[in-house]
Amino acid sequence: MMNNPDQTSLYDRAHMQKVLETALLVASEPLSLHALKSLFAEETNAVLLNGLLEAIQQDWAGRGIELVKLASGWRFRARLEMQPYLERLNPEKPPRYSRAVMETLAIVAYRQPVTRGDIEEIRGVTVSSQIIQTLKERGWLEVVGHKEVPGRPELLATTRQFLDDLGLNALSALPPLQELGNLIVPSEE
Amino acid sequence: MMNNPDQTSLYDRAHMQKVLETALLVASEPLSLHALKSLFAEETNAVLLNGLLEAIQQDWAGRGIELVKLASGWRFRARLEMQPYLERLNPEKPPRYSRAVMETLAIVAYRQPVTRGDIEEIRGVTVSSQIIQTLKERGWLEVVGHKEVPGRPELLATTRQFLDDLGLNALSALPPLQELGNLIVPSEE
Amino acid sequence: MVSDPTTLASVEPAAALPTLALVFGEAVTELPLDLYIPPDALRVLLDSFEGPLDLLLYLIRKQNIDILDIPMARVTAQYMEYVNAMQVDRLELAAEYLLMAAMLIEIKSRLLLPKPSASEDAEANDPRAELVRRLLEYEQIKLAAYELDQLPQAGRDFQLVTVLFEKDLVVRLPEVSAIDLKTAWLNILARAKRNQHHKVQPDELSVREQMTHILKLLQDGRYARFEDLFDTTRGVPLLVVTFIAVLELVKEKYIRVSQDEGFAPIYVCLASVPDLFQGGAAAAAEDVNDE
Repeated sequence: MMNNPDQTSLYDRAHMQKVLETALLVASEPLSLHALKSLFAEETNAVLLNGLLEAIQQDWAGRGIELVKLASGWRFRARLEMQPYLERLNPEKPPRYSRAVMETLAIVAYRQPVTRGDIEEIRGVTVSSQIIQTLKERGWLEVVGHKEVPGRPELLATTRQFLDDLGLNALSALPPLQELGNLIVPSEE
Repeated sequence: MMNNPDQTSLYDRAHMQKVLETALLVASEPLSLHALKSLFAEETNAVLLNGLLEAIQQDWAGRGIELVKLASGWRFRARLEMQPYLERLNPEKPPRYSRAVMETLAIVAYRQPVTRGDIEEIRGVTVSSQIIQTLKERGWLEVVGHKEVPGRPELLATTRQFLDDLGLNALSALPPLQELGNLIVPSEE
Repeated sequence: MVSDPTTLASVEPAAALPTLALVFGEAVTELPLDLYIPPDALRVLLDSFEGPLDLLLYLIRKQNIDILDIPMARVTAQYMEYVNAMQVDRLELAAEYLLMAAMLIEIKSRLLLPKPSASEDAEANDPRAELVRRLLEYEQIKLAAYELDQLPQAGRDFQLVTVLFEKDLVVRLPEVSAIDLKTAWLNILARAKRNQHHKVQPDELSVREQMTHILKLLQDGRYARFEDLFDTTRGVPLLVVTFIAVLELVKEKYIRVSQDEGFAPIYVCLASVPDLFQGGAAAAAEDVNDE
């Protein structure tokens, strides 16, 4: 009589959708269609389930979590844009760069443009390519040329992004070194 | 200008509600008002937060999960009536505790802080360390001190998690003890 | 007093409860109805008691005895029957049960002694009082344990919601402040101080900054007009600094400056860029040309 495409009544559909949503919210793993079917005593078909899952997806559009279909099944997860808020709940200790990275960065920032050799001379130790790579990938160091000496070493300098990320509007806004030098050097042994 | 009782605009309220809901759905522990406040960079007040939490509660009325206020804060949980469905997903039910365990738990819950000796005195039998251990491992009992008598026995009390896991928001919400005390013959020593 | 219904009222729920079933699912419904216990059933039965108080309470409740007026002789006899049966195969449990037996017998014998004082004090001096207090206290806890077990428990009766939050989707990068750089430099200086032969002297920053600026302008092998290197809108000091930077870059062989002839445009390019001007390049640039 009713022009409902499948035999499942609207009431049943709403109830099934509620059960599905609850199971997906509670589950700690993605739930396969097979697992979702097992929620119901009665036989259900995949078409109906998929329809209900899509309805749930639409229900959650614009909210903080979303229903996604992964290889192993369906699961709810927090949307990426919620991350900044959620991280405030459990603030993790922010990762830190090693001393080697920081010193390399400081040398490039204050003495640019420099070659890796310059950095090694100042630090007194070899600088691993990985340190330079880390800082390049961060977008803080870039190659601005090559020194015309044998081997043509890269000339490294800091980037605009480096200044932006540190909230500086120019290199001259870095803490002045002259006073620092004075603070340190006078302690002649 | 607007006759909004507080200064928070409707848009902000909707956004805050979304963030709160997401955090509560994602959290693996109940979230205190204090924790919930930390979600927002700006200062928020408890009245506003409580209002939003109530709005979320209403939003979820009639659905499969509910937002409840427990001893250590707010958390979402599946409604009891969803359990039969959810059990089909994970047919292994956690076992019920034995009478010995439940009686020990009841003594600590209603008479805390108590020593093991106190428990034995009421139950009239030795309390095995395993019973205490089981309850400690569940996170329901903890040592809150030592009684200053020979042997310095541990003083046991129930934890917040015990209340949380039983859906209670305070010890006073425990089922009241039967008033058997009235029947006790006055024993004048 | 004993038959006063109001006094008993509050015990009613306890008595009305299926006391025998208060064993959290253990099979106690098969308890024998009378005191005779078939030996096979005894093992099951004893397992279902939580101790002497529980057994005693069972005997009292089963026979609807008024707990405030326990017929000591009868109850003690019944209790002893159980304990005797128990001693056969449950020796490790026996001690607590035997202690209770001794207590029951003591109470019974004290009841037999002539009452020293008037009948008003009879209640207060009732040797059964302490036993009754313990029985009631135990029963109260037993009921509370039952009630507690009826409360919905997380994991057993309801599930908690924990939606995935993929923290690792966005890698958190270390944050660095300008002060951190200063500190790093300080470390270098401190170390250099220990190794005297290294002389670490911070340069005038703005010259270095201009050097980087010029190198960036010349990237991709561009030729730049010398005058384009100078930002004339920011004052004379910057012009001077830029000029020093150019000299410094030439000295350090980073760039080449060339001019075809007098008063022709001066061009600047990276030292690595092939020289387009055969001949008339500036001397400084010529010198550094390795090719």
